[in-house]
Amino acid sequence: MFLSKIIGSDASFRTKIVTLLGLLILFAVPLLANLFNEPFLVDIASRILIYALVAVSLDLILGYGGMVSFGHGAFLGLGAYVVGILTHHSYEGTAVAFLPGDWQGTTQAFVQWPLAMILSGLLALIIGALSLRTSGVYFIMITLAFAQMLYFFMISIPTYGGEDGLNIWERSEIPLLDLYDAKSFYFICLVLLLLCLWCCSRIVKSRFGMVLRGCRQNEVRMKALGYPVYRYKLMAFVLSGMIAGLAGALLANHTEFVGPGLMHWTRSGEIMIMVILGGMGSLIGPVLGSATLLMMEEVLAGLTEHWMIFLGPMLVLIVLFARKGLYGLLIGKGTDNG
Amino acid sequence: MELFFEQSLNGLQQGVMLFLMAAGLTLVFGIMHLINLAHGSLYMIGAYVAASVTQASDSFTLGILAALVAAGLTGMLLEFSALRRLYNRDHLDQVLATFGMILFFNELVKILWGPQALFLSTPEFLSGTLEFIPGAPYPSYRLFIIGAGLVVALLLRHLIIHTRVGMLIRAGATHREMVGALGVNIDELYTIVFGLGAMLAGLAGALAGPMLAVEVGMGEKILILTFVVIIIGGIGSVRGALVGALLVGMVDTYGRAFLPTIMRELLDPASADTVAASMSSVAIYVLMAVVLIWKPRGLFQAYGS
Amino acid sequence: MGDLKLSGVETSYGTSQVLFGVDLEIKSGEVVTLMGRNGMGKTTTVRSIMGLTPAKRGEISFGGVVIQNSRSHNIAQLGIGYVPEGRQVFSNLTVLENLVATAANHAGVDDPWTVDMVMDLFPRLRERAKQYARTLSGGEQQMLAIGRALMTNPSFMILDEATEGLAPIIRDEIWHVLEHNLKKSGQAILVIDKHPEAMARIADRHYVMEKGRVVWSGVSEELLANKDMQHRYLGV
Amino acid sequence: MADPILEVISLTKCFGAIAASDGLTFSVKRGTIHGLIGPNGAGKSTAIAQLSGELQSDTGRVRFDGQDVTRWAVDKRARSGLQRSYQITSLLPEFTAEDNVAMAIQSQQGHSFRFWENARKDNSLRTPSRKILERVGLSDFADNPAMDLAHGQQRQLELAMVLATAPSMLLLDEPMAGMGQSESLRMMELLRPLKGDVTMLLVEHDMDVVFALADMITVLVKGQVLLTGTPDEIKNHPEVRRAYLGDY
Amino acid sequence: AEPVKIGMITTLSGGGASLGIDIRDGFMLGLKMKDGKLGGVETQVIEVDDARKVENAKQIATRMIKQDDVDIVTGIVWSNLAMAVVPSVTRAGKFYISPNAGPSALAGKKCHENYFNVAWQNDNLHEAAGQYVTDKGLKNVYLMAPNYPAGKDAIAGFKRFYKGNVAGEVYTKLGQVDYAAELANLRAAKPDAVYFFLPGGMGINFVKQYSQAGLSADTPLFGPAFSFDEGILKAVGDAAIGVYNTSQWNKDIDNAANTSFVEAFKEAYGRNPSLYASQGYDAALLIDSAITSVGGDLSDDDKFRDALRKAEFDSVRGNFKFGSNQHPIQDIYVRVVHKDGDTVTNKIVSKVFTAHQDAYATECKL
Ligand SMILES: Nc1ncnc2c1ncn2[C@@H]1O[C@H](COP(=O)(O)OP(=O)(O)OP(=O)(O)O)[C@@H](O)[C@H]1O
Ligand SMILES: Nc1ncnc2c1ncn2[C@@H]1O[C@H](COP(=O)(O)OP(=O)(O)OP(=O)(O)O)[C@@H](O)[C@H]1O
Ligand SMILES: [Mg+2]
Ligand SMILES: [Mg+2]
Repeated sequence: MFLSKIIGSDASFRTKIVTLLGLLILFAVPLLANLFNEPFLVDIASRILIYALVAVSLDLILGYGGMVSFGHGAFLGLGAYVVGILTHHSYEGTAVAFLPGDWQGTTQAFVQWPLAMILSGLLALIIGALSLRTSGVYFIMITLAFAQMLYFFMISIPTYGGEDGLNIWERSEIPLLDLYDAKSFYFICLVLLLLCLWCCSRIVKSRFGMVLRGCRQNEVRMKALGYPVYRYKLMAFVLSGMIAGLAGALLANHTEFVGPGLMHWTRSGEIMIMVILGGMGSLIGPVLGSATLLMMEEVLAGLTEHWMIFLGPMLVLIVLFARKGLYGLLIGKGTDNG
Repeated sequence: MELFFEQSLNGLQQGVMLFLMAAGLTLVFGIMHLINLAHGSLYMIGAYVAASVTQASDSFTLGILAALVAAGLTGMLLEFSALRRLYNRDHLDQVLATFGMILFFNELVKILWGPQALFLSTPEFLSGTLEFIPGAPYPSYRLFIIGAGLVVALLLRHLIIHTRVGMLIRAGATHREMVGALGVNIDELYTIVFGLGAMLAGLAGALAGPMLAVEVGMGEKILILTFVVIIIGGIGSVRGALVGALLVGMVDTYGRAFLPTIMRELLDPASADTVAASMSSVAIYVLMAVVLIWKPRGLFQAYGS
Repeated sequence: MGDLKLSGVETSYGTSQVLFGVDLEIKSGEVVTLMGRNGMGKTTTVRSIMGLTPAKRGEISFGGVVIQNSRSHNIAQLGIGYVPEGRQVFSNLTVLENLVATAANHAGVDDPWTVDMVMDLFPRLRERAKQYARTLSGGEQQMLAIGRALMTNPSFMILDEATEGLAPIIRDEIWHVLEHNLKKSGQAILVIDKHPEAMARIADRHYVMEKGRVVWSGVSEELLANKDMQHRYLGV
Repeated sequence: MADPILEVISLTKCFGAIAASDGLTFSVKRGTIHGLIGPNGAGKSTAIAQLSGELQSDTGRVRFDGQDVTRWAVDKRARSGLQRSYQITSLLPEFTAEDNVAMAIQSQQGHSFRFWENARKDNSLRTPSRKILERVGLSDFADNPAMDLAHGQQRQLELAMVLATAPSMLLLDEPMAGMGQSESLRMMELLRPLKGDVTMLLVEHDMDVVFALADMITVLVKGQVLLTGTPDEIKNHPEVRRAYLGDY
Repeated sequence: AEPVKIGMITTLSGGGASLGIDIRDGFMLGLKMKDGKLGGVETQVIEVDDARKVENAKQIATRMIKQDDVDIVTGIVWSNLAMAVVPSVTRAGKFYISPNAGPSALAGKKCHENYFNVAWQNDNLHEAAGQYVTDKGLKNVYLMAPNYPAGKDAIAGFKRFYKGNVAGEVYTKLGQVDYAAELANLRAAKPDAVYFFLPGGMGINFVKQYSQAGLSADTPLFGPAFSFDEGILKAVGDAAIGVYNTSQWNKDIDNAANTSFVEAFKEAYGRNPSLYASQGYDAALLIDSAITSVGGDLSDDDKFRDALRKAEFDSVRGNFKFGSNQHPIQDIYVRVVHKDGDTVTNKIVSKVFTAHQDAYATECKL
């Protein structure tokens, strides 16, 4: 209460404070880890950032475009597989399968990561082009269907390990940087996340973003105004898929492993949960959501084997009492959709 | 040829089983506009209670009754304590809350019954087979399920189309507030409808018990399939749920039954097996995608739209 | 039979207050109108009476029972029938089902409305009895909404913009019904409408709202005579 | 000025056994206000939906501004200058009134694949939006979310949005429905000066409005054209009086 | 000496939790029998749930290595998790003792000097089944497994020792619940016997439905022990009676170590031990023996590794030693499910292999 007196109840002011505090914490993580002698903290934090990146990508289409993709794991997974497969071949010295020629993959991040983004974007283009014919719950389910198809495909093709997945024996290479160093890796994730947040926050305020948000509110009206709605939504879907692909590339490096589990619907569900938990249509919210969910898992799982019996009701309570997600709770108002 | 008949029967049976789940979900989802992921948990509760009670009392009938009561009560409790606050909220809030409930129930069941699967046997009089397709004895229990499912479908249809409660349920789908303003306690009605949906899930769980593993997480496996069914059928339509369920049952069964043979005609055996298996794994998802691309709102129009 | 009384009713949507102390009184058997320009709070007043948007302050009583904290089905059960703005018929029920789904005898009258009586009143509904309400034209939907409210046998009817979007000939028909059937059967009626002359013909007394307050009230002669008020508050 | 901007040629739409529009044929002259009236359920809204492209017609053709637009999608027709308003208010509920109008203006300024500049600070959108809101009398509510406006105000906003697209032809489905008399008057004052620049097809049950504004009126009954004529002809036509006007 | 730190990453929540719980309980029992001191050294077990997710497992492993500085990691149930975690553990110079998963890659090309498996190589039990079916003179066998690498390995392992004709080879969806379609096809193929590998709930479903379809009377069913474990038999009930399954352990194997293990387990947890529990228990004993052998001093990795290789402990399954790839060389039995009083349980029918080694050892360059 005292705090709110100082900073006032002005929502935009509180937004600034929260954002600043958040940034401060994010930059301080490696320091704190050193201070408390918990080097492992940096690894958890990196994973949080990576999931935050996917969650933000989902928020872009879910929170602003009203497209509830229940198959975002597909893009995450594909991005990860791109890194996994290229590294695999470069490590084994074999040619990339299903491709003409005998390119033996690479471990260069500047090839791997953009390729992960492009391929995920392409996948999003295909899935989006078909799925966007539907809307609402039907859209949720058709995206899920496509992701499941991909999941079962990856599980059954033996070339890349099937259900066993692929080990990544070498992390991606970036000149002058060592991705094996937890702190460098953390800062790469952080920079990419911040970059993505910045771009997305520009996008949602731009003309394109306004069209997207209009579509979420009343698509029929947007059509009648003359907007070829389908194209805008598809564009957003592809953008989102690309960001998710990038997150996948990072995740592959973080886990040093890729498997079809990334594409399973439960994973897509978790990403969605992060967005809703944090507060959709706010961009910052998904970051909070990712941090909260992963930390809760981390902390609760360390306390008891039956940790889910606490996590479950907590989620219910958050829904009931924090209407606009955690972000809304902090900011004291809803999303910035309006 | 008889193999084809037998497989068709299998498809029918699987479809009916799915319908039992889908009917409850489509009631709650299509009419109350509530996405209830915890529907699978109610199914699990039904199966667990049926297993325990059957074991303790040696009566499958008692087990089913207990499952109905347990699932119904749990459902009403959920509705009353939390879900009714979510009717006017975004679908996604409902997703998050009911996802939380899944976690809770899975863990609760594990604590109460242990992590290992439970045993539920077929009742004595249904444990044999019937050979009405010559050369292909068919489990009587599966026939029983087909019968039970069809009876439920008819009863449900009667309830929704011909009774006043059914009218009010449908009315609430479009103008919930108005039903209240005309003097009907819509909150109570919705609690009852939710309980009914929960009972259907419990029934499905109890009936599935003798055939399937009664284990933690059994609900989620069938939940997705159930959603596929009601999406294909068109949300909120009981008829759609039935048609969707049968379609999914048939496509899945035929895919698994005949794709390997067909693929072996086309490819070398080793890759034929893999390809056929992969194709039949995704058959229902392909079915759903095709249906939605062709008819973006499912096969049958929902009540509410 | 009961009198409806509102005193000092204040209502808000979220944080924005819309009603700032509304006082109304309607005796049983009276036909009263509520008029005013767009957005002045007429619908909100009615929603507060019905418990759909509960009043924050003030008192609403019906037949001596305080109802501002009751839930809307309880309010309706006291005998208030409601025809909402925008019709809101149950679109996936047939005409017949719309009529019977919520039917009741709330006022406990001796000869309650039956489907047949409603259909005698609106013969078009009889022709369309088996048709889904969503396929009805606007006018027929409006008749259905009125019939549906009658079937709850209220002692008090509220009609909010019951003639919006209707062809002139149908509008006349509905007013005719109000004037001749309902008034004669001794029902109290609160009508919200935008046609002062027509209202003056069918109603006894009139209230005019402006920015969430009642700013004028009087009988029909006074309404017709007061051109200045009509111009100020109704924009005629 | 006398050439038809819109020609409707035996347009038909059936819902099962109901023919909502049944061989509809009429044309609208450029720059005029053309009234479309008829009893409830005559097929007016259906006709509007067919003209705007939201409903696919079973048979028949629509020519707009010299082009056959029968097969065009909604957004394409809208961009070519054929705009509509809705009988049931249809807005972008979470946007402010000003945003709503700005979206309408933006739709006219070429494509919106512009990802970077802040659209809310774009004066080429904001200045005209403010002006239009002022014209319809919603200046005070410019920053209110559309969903918080009263019914009548939402109707005004609806019209503001359509005007903002600078259409060459407007399909107005009961623009005055739910408006009080003063608001109706104001709308009429808004629409009248547009005559000449903007052609309007006006569906409306408020006969004061129709007779005051329309140059020509087409009467629909059961999906078919009963007759087309000047307001005076319509007013006194016995069949129209019987089917529609009553004692008006 | 400094306490020994052991990281136990296993599945305690969600699907498949019962396996992880058994492994954990077996291991803890072993520890308890040594009074909480493996090899006489104070032992600390850090136990974390991986929820059967690769990433979680990986992250837990990283934390154990970086932060907790454990000496030994163990506990993983699933092959895909093991594939992801084991290399990073061994690369960090820690030891990994597998109490269950034994994927072929880790037994062959990717074997590592710090990786020991005390359970099996995944193919072992399937190979034994192939051998047993051949010995029995069954000439026309129908094969079934899920469509994923472990399923294909299983069928390949079976075929490695099976000499007859394959009546049909079917790969089903992972996590499938209903097998009516497959059963109808199976019946139509008229095989002499059926061999299936369907782990977890899939197996329960299959066996129940197999029996309901009236197939068990004419067509004998064979499977690996996974589907006929104590816990699962409880869920399957009478439907499983008469099924043959291959295993390297059973609670009636007659040796002192086993008897005391079974007794102690029942005493401690009030249920019969499972295969997985026995493996967890053996893992604890193996570690105990090695620490004893190096006198509680884990500072010299080479010495400790040599001590592990010797496997000088009394395995509950009797004969046990490590092959060149540090996977077990052990006896494999065939068991039959029968009814003992009121409980459905396994009893050993015969020994199929004596001192059997897996097929991948030759590929391992240790
Ligand atoms: N759901 C809502 N949320 C917030 N404000 C609302 C809401 N509904 C109405 N309002 C506001 O309340 C005020 C009164 O609205 P109300 O609907 O009661 O007016 P009315 O007199 O019925 O007008 P009309 O003649 O247009 O129907 C308006 O200013 C409107 O902006
Ligand atoms: N989807 C539909 N299915 C069946 N009938 C329909 C459908 N849509 C419209 N109709 C019918 O078509 C006819 C024309 O409807 P329309 O809405 O065009 O009437 P209208 O002239 O606009 O009436 P109003 O003045 O009441 O708005 C009506 O009888 C209506 O019931
Ligand atoms: Mg109103
Ligand atoms: Mg209309």
